[in-house]
Formats: sequence, C-alpha cells, structure tokens
Amino acid sequence: MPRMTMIEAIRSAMDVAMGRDDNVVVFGEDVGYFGGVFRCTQGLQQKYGHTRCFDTPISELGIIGTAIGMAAYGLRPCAEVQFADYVYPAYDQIVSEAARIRYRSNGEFTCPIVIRMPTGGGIFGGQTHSQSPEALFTHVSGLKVVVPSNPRDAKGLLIAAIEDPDPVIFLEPKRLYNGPFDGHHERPVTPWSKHELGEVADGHFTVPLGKAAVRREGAALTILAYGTMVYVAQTAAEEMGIDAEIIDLRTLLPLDLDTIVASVKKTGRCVVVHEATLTSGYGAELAALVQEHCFYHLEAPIARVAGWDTPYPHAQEWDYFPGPHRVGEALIETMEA
Amino acid sequence: MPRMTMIEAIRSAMDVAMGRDDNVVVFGEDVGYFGGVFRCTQGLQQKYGHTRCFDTPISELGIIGTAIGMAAYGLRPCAEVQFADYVYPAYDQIVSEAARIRYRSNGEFTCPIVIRMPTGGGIFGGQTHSQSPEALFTHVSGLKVVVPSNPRDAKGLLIAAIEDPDPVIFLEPKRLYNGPFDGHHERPVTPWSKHELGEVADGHFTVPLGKAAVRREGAALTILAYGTMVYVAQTAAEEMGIDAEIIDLRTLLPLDLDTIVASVKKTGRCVVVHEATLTSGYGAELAALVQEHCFYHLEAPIARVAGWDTPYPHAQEWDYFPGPHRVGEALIETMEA
Amino acid sequence: MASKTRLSLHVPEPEVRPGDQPDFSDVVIPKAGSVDRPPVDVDPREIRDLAYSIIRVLNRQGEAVGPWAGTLTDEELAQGLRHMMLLRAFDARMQTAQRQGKTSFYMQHMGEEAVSCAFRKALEPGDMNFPTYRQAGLLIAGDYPMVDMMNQIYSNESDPLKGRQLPVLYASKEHGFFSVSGNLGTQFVQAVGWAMASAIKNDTKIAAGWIGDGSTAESDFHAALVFASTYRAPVVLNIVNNQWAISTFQGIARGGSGTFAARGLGFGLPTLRVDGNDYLAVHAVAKWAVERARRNLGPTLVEYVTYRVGAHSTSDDPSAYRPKEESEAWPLGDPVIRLKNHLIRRGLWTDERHKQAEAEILDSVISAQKEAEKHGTLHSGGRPSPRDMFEGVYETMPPHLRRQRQKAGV
Amino acid sequence: MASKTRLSLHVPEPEVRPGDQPDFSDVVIPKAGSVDRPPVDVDPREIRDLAYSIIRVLNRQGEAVGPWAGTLTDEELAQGLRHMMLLRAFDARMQTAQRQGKTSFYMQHMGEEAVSCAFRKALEPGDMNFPTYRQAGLLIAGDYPMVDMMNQIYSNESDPLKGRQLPVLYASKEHGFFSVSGNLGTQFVQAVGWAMASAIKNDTKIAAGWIGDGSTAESDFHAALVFASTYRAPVVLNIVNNQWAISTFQGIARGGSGTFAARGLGFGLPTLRVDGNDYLAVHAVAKWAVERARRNLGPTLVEYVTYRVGAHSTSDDPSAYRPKEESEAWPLGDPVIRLKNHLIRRGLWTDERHKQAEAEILDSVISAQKEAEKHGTLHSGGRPSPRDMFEGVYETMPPHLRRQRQKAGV
Ligand SMILES: Cc1ncc(C[n+]2csc(CCOP(=O)(O)OP(=O)(O)O)c2C)c(N)n1
Ligand SMILES: Cc1ncc(C[n+]2csc(CCOP(=O)(O)OP(=O)(O)O)c2C)c(N)n1
Ligand SMILES: [Mg+2]
Ligand SMILES: [Mg+2]
Repeated sequence: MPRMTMIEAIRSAMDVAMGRDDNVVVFGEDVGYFGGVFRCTQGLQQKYGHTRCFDTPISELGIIGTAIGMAAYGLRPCAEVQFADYVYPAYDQIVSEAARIRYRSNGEFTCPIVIRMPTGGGIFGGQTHSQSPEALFTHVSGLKVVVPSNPRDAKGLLIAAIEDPDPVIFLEPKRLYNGPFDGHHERPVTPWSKHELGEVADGHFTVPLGKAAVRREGAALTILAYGTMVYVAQTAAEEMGIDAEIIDLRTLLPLDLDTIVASVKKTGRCVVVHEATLTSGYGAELAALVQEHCFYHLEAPIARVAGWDTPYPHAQEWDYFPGPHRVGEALIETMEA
Repeated sequence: MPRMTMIEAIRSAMDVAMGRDDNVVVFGEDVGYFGGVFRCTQGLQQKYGHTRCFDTPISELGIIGTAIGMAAYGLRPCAEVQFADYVYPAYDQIVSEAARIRYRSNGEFTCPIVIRMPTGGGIFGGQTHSQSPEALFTHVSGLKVVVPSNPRDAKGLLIAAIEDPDPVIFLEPKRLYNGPFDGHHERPVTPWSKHELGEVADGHFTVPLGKAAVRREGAALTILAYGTMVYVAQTAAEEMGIDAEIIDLRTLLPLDLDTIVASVKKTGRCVVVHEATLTSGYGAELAALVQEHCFYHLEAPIARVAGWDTPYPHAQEWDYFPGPHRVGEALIETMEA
Repeated sequence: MASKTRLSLHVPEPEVRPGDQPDFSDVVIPKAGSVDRPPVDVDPREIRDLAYSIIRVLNRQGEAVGPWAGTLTDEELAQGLRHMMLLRAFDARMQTAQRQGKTSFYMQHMGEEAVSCAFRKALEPGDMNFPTYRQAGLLIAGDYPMVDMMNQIYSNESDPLKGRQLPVLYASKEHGFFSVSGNLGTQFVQAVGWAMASAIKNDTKIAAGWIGDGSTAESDFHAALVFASTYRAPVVLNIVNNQWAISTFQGIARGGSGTFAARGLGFGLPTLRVDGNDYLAVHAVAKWAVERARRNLGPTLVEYVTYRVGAHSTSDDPSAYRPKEESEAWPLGDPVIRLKNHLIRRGLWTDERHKQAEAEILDSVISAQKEAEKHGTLHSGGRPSPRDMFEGVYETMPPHLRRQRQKAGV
Repeated sequence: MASKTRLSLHVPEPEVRPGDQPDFSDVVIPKAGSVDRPPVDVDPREIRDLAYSIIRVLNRQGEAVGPWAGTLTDEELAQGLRHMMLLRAFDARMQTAQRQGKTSFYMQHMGEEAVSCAFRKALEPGDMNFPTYRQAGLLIAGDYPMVDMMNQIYSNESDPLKGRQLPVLYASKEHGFFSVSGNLGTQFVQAVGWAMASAIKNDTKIAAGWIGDGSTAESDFHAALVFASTYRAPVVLNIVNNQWAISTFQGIARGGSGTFAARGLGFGLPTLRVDGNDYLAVHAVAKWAVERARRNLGPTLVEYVTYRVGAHSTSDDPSAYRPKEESEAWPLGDPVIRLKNHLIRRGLWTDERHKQAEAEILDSVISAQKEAEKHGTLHSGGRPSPRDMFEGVYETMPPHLRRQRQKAGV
C-alpha cells in the first residue's frame, strides 16, 4: 500500500471525491494555482480545471456563504479556511445558516459542505496560527465535527465528510501533517512514511463519521483524545508506565459514546486531553458525559489536561502546549486518586 | 426604594454610568432616537445628546469593531446587539480582537467594552430570537460573561461591567424583562413591582462580577442556574418538595467556584440547568468542574437539564424549553440515584 | 499645516420626526420615461449615472412612457394587479390573525407589493430567489398555494416547515424560494454561490439575491458584491430601499453615498435604480437584469426605491419614530393604485371591476384561511408534533438526539 | 425572451505565471504631475476620476513635478531616504536572523518602504495608526527604538510584548501604533471607531487604518467604509495594493472594479490613488487626507499602488506562482532608488554619500541587533517568563487562571 503524509492523504481524498463526483468543488484562499499554503490542494486545479478548484478573495464569510449557496444548488463544496484561527468571519454563515438550513426548511434545502481547516499548535504560530476551536462548533446543532489523527483516517474521514449530506467541520491538526508529533519538540519527528497509519489505500474508501478508534488497549485508565493529543497521550502513558486505554475520538460530533462508556466502565478512571483552552473546551462535554454515564464505575475524578485559559502565546509555546509531561502528571494523579 | 422592571434597571444603570463618566457611550441598532426595540436605552439620547447615544448601521461587526477602536482611544462603549442571535457577525471582532488586545499588546491597549444582548427563549421568537450563546463566549480567554436574573442584579452588574477594565458580554434574559418567569407559560407572570428583587436603588451601586448568589438555601441537592432558569429551578424544587440549594451564578466567567463547591460538598448532589443546547453548553463546564472538585462528596451523577440539541423551534417552544417539569424530573432522578 | 479644528461627530438624522410635517422635497424624482435603456451588454462604466437616477415608466397620468415601457402584455398587467391585491389582502388577514393570537408574529408588505410581484414575472422555472421576509410576492406571483403560506404562519399540523420556523420565513425549492433566514444579509452571498454553481455546471438557471436598505450595512452584502464581481456570477442582486430599517431611517445605512445603488459602482457592476412602486418599471428592470445574467454577462445590482407603509412587523409601532402621515406624503404613490389607474386609462379595467375583484380576492383569501385553520393555529387545533422538533437536524438522527428524544418521551 | 446561453464561471487569472515573460503593459501609468490637486474641502463627487488615476510627483528624470510636489523640505527628503534605507537594512538583517533560527517568522517590506515611511511624516503626535504587519515604516519613521522592534521579533526577555505575540506584530501607544492583529482586516473598522471617539470627545487627533489589497475582500473593510461614511469619522483609510496576497494576484480581490480605490465611490468618500513607490507623492496625498480629517471634513480612502518585491513572509516562496523577474518589470520602480535619484538631481546627495549612508545604517542596525541579542533570541538566551503567559489576560488575574498558573508551577 502506498505511504502518504497527511497532506498527501487529504489531497488524495479530494482527488478521489472530485474524480467520482462532478459536483465536488474545492476552493479557498491560495487553493487554486498555488495549491494551498500547506499544499493540500496541489495539482487539483490542473487536473480538474479552474472552475472546480479555484482561488477565492480573502473573505471567509464569502467562501462559506457561497459554498452554502452552491450546496443549495446541488454541488458538494469542500472549502478551505487557511487556518482555523481565521474561521470566525464565517462563523455566522456556519452557525446561523449552514447548520440550520435543513432543519428550518424541513429538508427543502440541504447543506452538504465540508469546511477544512488546519488547526492546533506546535509550530510557533502564535495566537493566530495555533488555535483549536472545535468546541465552538460542537455546541452548534446541525454540524458534524471531525478531527483526524493520521493519514489513513484523514483520507477516509474526508471522503466520508464530502459524501455526508450535512455540513462537516473538518479540523486538520497541522502539527501532524508530516508525522506523528508527541509533544517532545526537542526530538526529531518520525515521518509518516515510517508509520503504519501512513499506509493509505490509493482509491476510494471511507472511515465512517461517528466512530472512535481504540489506539491502545489498557486496563488501568481511559484517555480520551483526538488529533495531536493522541500521540502525546501514547507517549505519556508509555513514559509513566501506565496501562492506559487510549481512545482516538476522530469524530467529536456525533460522538461515539458507546466506545467511551465501555472503556471507562472497564478502567474506572478517565483523563481527557485537548489542546484547546480548558474552560468550556470539548473536554468539559466529555467529562460531563463520562461522569453521567459511568458515575458508579468511576474511582477517581475525571481529569482534564488542556491548553491554559490564555490566548496562545508565541514564545511560551512549550509552556502552553499540553505535552507528555503535563499529561503524564494527570495520569499519575488520576491513578493515585 | 423604587421598584423597577429589568428594562428600567438596565436603563438606570446606563444612565448612572453615563452621568458619572463622560467616556461612557451607548449605541446599537435602533438604540438612539427610538430607545431600543426593548426600550432599554429610552431617553438616553435626549439626556446625553446624540453623540453619546446613537443609532448604528445594521452591522454587528461594525458596532463591535468601532467599539473596540473607541475603547482603545479611552472611551467606555456599552454597545447593544439587538438579539444575542445576531452576535455572530461580530464574533471575530470579539474573539480575535476584544478578548486579546490587552494580552497581545501587553497592556499598551485595553478594551473596556460591554456588549449587551437580550438572550434566551420563551417568547415564541423561533430560531433567531431565542438563543443562549453564553458557552460560545465562556470558551474565549479574555472575556467576562454575565447573566443577571433580576432588576437589582442587572443594574449592579451592568454598572460593574461598564466600570470593568476588560470586555464583558452582558446577556439579558429577555423573558425576565418584565417579571420573573418560571416556565409555567400558561400562568400569568407576576411583575417585578411585586417582587423583592424589583427594588432597585436609584443611584450608583455595583454587584461585583465573579460572585454568585445563593437564592435558596437547602441541604438535599445543589442546583446551578442563571438567568431565567433560576426561577424555573425554584419552582421545580418547590413543586417537587425538594430541599434544594439554588445558586444563581450571575457571572459565568470568572466563575464563583468556591460558592459552588461549598454547596455541593454540603448537599452531595448537583443539577445544572440552562436554556442553551446541551452539548458543549456551559453546563458541561460546570459538571466537569463539580465532579473534579467534589468527586468524593458526590452521591449521584451530576445531571444537566438543557435545551435539546436542535435549533430553537417555533411551535414546539414549550417542548423545547427546559421548564419546571423537566427540571423537576431531574431533581427526582438525582435524589433517587 | 492643518489648523486644529475641534472635531465633532456627525450623526445623520431624518428631516422629520413624529409631530413634524412630512417632507420629501429632497427626494429628486426624475420624470417617468426620462431615463435611457441601455443594451444589456453595455459596458457598466457607461451607465454609472443610472445608480443616481430612478427608472420610471408610469407617469402621473397613468401612462406607460419611455424606453423601459412595453415589457408586459395586457393580460400580464391585469394579472400583476391581481397579485398585488392578493398580497395586500393576504397581509391584512394575517395581520388580524396575529392580533387574534393565531400566530406569534407577522410582517406585511404594504406599499412594496410591486417589487416582489413584478420581479417574479421576470424569472423562469428553475431560477432561485434568496429572499428576505418581505418578498412573499415571489410566492404569490409564482402561484404557491396560499393555504400553505398560512399553514406556515400558523405553525399548524400542515405547516410545510413542521412548526420549526418563525412565521413568514417560508421555503420552497419548487417555487424557487430559498429558505428565508431571520438573520439579515446572510442570503445575499448565498445567492451568489448558487449562481456560481449554475455557471460551474454550465446550466441556464440564474439566482436573485434580496436585501433591505438597512441590511446593506451587513458584511454579507460586501462578500456578495466581491464574489459576484470576481466570478461574474449570473445573479441579480436586489436592494429593497423602503426608507426604513425598523426605527432607523435609511440615512444611517447610506451615509454619504448618495444612493444604495452607488455601492455597486465600486465593483464595476451595472447598477440600476428603479421606482419600486411602479409595477411596469420593476418588471422592465428585472427583465433587463435577468437577461444579462442569463446571457452570462454577469451580475447586476438593482435598488428599488419604495416605502414601508406599515409597521416593521407586528412587534413594531412606527408612530414612535416617524410622522403618521409620512406614507401619504411619499412621492412615488401606491403601487396598487398606480397600476389600477394605468389599466383604467388603457381601458382594461374599471373602478367597478376593481371593487368586484377586491371582493373576490378577499373571498379567496378567507376561504384559504378557513382551510388553513382546519389544520390549527399556533395555540389551538392541530399542531406539529414534538417529534418533528428532533427530526431534520441531520439527515440521519445521531445517537445523542435519539437519546434526547427518548428522554422527552416523544 | 433571453436566449438560453450555457452559463460559465469566470475565474480571473494573472497575465503571467512562472516561466512567462512579465508584462505590465496593461497597467496605465499617468505621467508624473499630470493629476490635479483639488482643495481638501472638495465635494467628493467632483473628484471621482482620482479613483481611477495615479497621483505621481517624481518623474523618470527624478524631478518633482506638478501640483502635488513641494510638501517636504530638503532635510525632510533626506530623512525620508534614510528611513527607507533603514527599514530595508532592518528587513534584510531580520530575514537573515529568521533563517538563522533566531526567530520563527518574519515579514519584509521590500519595494513598499515609501508607503509607511512617508505616511508617518504626515501625522502628528497623538494620532493613531491601525496597521497591518507590513507598516513597520510607521515605527521607523517615528523613531521607535529599533532594539525594541528586534526584542519583539526575538521574543526575548526584553520583548515589550513579553513573548506573547508573533514577530512583527508590534504595539506602541506612545508611537501611535495600535497592536497589530494577525487577523486580516479587523483593524480597519477599529480605526474608524478610534476616530469616532476622537470626534465624540471634540479632540483634534485623527486615526489611520491600513489594509492590504487582498484583505479589502474581508467584511471589516465594508463595515469600516459604512461607519466612516455615516459618521464622517476623521480617519484616513489606506489600502496598500502591492499586487499580491500571498499567491493570489490582485485581480481576485478586485474583480471587475477597475481599482481598489473605486470601492470608496459607493460611499461618497473622496478617494485617491497614488504611486506608492514615490515618497513625495505618498507624503503629499497623505498630507491632503490627514488635513481633511483634521479639519473635520471626514474620511478619505487612499490606494497606494506598489509592488511586493519579496516573498509574502519567510514561510513563502513566490517563485511557485509568479515569474522571478516580475518585480524588475514593475513599472513604478524602486522607492529608495527613486528618492535617491531625486536627491542627487537636486544636488543634495551623491552616490558616494549613499554608499556611505548604507554602511552607516548597516552599522547602526547591526549594533542594535547585538544589543537585542544580549537579551536573547527565540530559542536561546533570555526569554520571557512562563508567568508572563498567565498575566495580562485580564487586568486582574481571576481565580481560575491563578489555579492554572499554580498548576503550571510558575
Ligand atoms: C443580523 C441581524 N441583525 C439584526 C436583526 C434585527 N432586525 C430585524 S429586521 C431589521 C431591520 C431591517 O431593515 P431593512 O434591511 O431595511 O429591511 P426592511 O425590514 O426594511 O425590509 C433588524 C435590525 C436581524 N434580524 N439580523
Ligand atoms: C482573516 C484572515 N484570513 C486569512 C489570513 C491568512 N493570510 C495572511 S496574509 C494573507 C494575504 C494578505 O494579502 P494582502 O491583504 O494583499 O496584504 P499583503 O500581505 O500583500 O501586504 C493571508 C490570506 C489571515 N491572516 N487572516
Ligand atoms: Mg428597509
Ligand atoms: Mg497585497
């Protein structure tokens, strides 16, 4: 099977989707001729022509607003927002429009759009190239929210998202584009070509939305993570020698609650990890659900490890980022509680 | 002491603040000559002139964007967004700008603005006049988030918000403007003139941000609520005959965690109530915090009662609204758990 | 060096307020027939003046004059009158129904009937409107069943939108009427996207976007113009300038720009301003703009100059912010009366037939209303099920919603 | 009836791509001195043509000609040259520092130095800029300490912004430089708000907003124009059209509008277009616009026509999307060389003195750099404390942040 980076896998997903369905169109800032600042759309304009893959003006509102109109017509737009940090100008179009069109029109109109955005930190991108805004979308009924953690999932989930009949927020952890990153920034990153999940089938396949993956089985404790934090969690568990079960959520909304509950009932302990700021982050929802559904099995409070409640700083990136050390501490605390 | 409706109390707060400080300016859609669609700014233009209280173009982005600039100059803008449902066009200005200006400029510039918005349901306002978007702000570091539940608090909190050196999101539960509403929509509402908390001092006073109020003492269970849900909770507790302690949070961010933790440690049970949709609502954060800080005192899972995870429907308003019946059921379940 | 004047803030104010004498003497009204009709493939730079004028067809004598006249047959004119009368009667009944508590809310079109009714007749099947809450004429003139409109307004058991949406925020794909948003402006740019899609697919359908004068200040307006201009989308972008945005006069949104239409000039778009109370002029301009779009010549911006005679909505009382008599002083008159007079002048209509038609129309509205009320009104009779509240958030209901529905016991 | 043409989507493309011959023959460059200079209180409607022309002062021979010449003394001109040279030297050193890993990121001004350097000299103390990341000339020409700029870029222990902000996103109240946002466009409307505040307080200070050609598509641009036009805010709204937005040529943002400046016409604003590579022209136009604002005559929109010679940022490689030789073909030349030639022509400067000045300037930049590096660079030496990360989110640290700081053990 071919090896792909996450960028190549994402590109391959769009390529496959565009090849199978004329209605799939791809656009965004610098997405056309240049192929995107992370090169995820490279070659698509050449292959499918400039009316199916094109550059847009710098207006996230316009990108999503026109995508919604295109979807109402019958296309399947897959739009890129250059960084998740820049999605807010389009927030009204996403929350008030995309998410509600099916509902409010009783299905007369629908909104099968995908909004791809590089997300997360770890690249010294400061406040405006590092954010993880997933919880601002999981609160919005009508959206689906996906965060892949490896090339294979990225491709399968993106194809599933494009084929999905409803709007999907597709967050790409940019720190994973070239290889799994465990938060040990002082160490070189292994490229995807050396990782099993870098093996990605060439043609069409999907990874279903709404299904989590158990990345590591364990009996002592359950870690709920997604995106980059999956690798941080793995490393922390290994470094601390804790027999943790690690669940990669993959889709945050709809959530695979069954897999989570089964695991926590088994282990009796749970740690939730994400990069986004703590307060009202998606970890809050996970903790609330877990205590509700597993209360009588819990032996320790559910711990949350997350970005601090500050804007994402530039110089103090590694003080901010919830790396293996901080996750490890939480594992120990939760084991000892 | 004079009796005021919540509208009058809010107006009085702005009047007092404008009278004491020339730098306080008030503006928004229909806010000037007309005095606001809920009449909260009535008379202020006449009293303070049309450069201190004025109508704006219909651009929430422009309202907040110019407010930020005014604050950087040294004014203290108190801007109105006509309904909280219409704040999203300004979301980028709030999240990326207002919330971060102090931090990113290391205090060279600050952003003492207040954004007032009528919030919540119960008026057959459908999808676009009923939303409770508080959790979309509590996730944003740098903002403060306030939800008053009565005229006295509304005035004291709004003056405190205007005097606060940082941006404050001030959500006014519109169903409480004229009287406490407990969700029994089939019954007439008692006006504020008949309610103790309708007694509001005329001049300057503040209710400090970050302090909750215990509305009802009790030993059996703690209810965390804010805005309209405070009254729904009271009614539910009375109807179910449960000795609930009811905490009116008043400020969601920063949160008065001490008061919450003390209460839950005492009662051992906790129900969280809000109007906003459940998933990733502010109740998730409250549940996460309570289980973290009170784990060993909890005798039952923390229950959340909230709006369903759908857009706010028009005809099914009373099926959607978490009224006394649904809250009551959760109280019983939590007591019996 | 500049002198150090003390600065001061300019806040635009309307000329008159309640108690004052209405005054529209500053509104320059060109004579009917006086504005040229350029070819649809004109270079937009050559017609910039059209953004500052008003295209009019019906003169004071009720004659159709000038180069924009003649786009409608006698029959079509009579039908146009009927549509406007129907919309007005419908509005009146629904206003009353709201006061009777049969629904929560209503928004009427009084004074603006010509805009949506005439525009609709310039479209073809398959074209798509992205309307605001004040273009029900698009449905009426498109023969959408009035009973369904009422069912929607009543949120009753037959409401095509299952009670989920506020009254008057209709949606019908078949009738080229995109789901109306309660959020202002959002749909203007969606119309551009729809039109881009039609162009991407080498289709022949075009889109029309709608926005109010006040809402042109919203960001979506800008995004719409940017994208429409860049991709030359086959879309007609309509600004309905009814002088008011709730209590706010149009000067607040317009600022120093002269006209709303002028906003189009900065994008190189052909931009027309038209008498919105003149059914013939609206139709002629709509036809021109639609043809441009259809011939792949790109977008057109149109400003309809009209007047909101009624309150903003049933929640509003305009006597608090404008003189009661203002609508009567409005210099462009009433669209129904103007078309009626034209038909009479042409010998196609009489006062008697008009009265008779009014009565017939009222009857038909009343019987539609009776039919609708059989299916319930907001607070009584048949209603959408609470189950409907949980459906349609997604195509397939996800587990968490299934759990919630179960919890709700429905 | 319109014929049923098959529609197609128009996607603007630049004339040339890598491998092609650069070609600016479609860029119409009016002769220096050929554009009139209206009085500052001109009726904007009378100068609409200025939105489609280019105001220029320096001609090919290096002479200052026409009605816009003569706003600067000999000394000021020499100082202007020095500022631009300083900015260029600073950029070069910082580019290198980034390549050496001393910081994460840098953005240079190559080719655009005249815009911010000359504009700054038209302002007075107390005025406020709301800049983008490509106006460091405002600081350099305002004598902001270069060491502090470097400390910020290095995120070192002396960084005035405590390491919190990306390199080059400076902030200084004293120097009239509002905290730069990494989000495009947002500050354009904030500038209008600041100016409105000054007007509300009957102050004498004015504001300047800044935006790139690509970013004019953002919503904030529209909001800025709407509010500026409505309240006649004392603000100068500057569009720096450097032809590119990362890889996207200006035609995508401009669409069919002819020029970016034309966007101002729809708001009734006086709108000027100026040769951004001509220090004298930039200064003259800035002075004109600033005076308008200062005299309470309201906002002005200015488009600076220039060219981004370098890469967008240190993360960008323009050879992937435009011909390498394009910058050399750019018809407005290099701002430093043009001002230098003017000074030589005027007998105020020589090639030798220029070389000498270059060397002196380089020395001063190097010594500033040495000074800054004593306080550390991004990955070595003194750094801001992790405590600083928790400070300044609010004026007073709330309990939850105190708890988190404690947890972090700092
Ligand atoms: C985003 C948003 N902001 C505010 C409102 C509240 N609102 C509803 S209608 C209206 C006035 C609109 O005026 P205009 O665009 O002129 O349309 P008209 O009602 O005159 O047809 C306002 C402010 C809204 N619905 N959406
Ligand atoms: C809201 C937002 N969207 C996208 C970006 C990413 N981005 C950074 S610079 C840039 C291009 C800006 O071009 P232009 O406005 O012409 O300014 P220039 O860089 O040419 O000075 C883009 C798209 C951003 N910073 N903010
Ligand atoms: Mg209007
Ligand atoms: Mg540019």
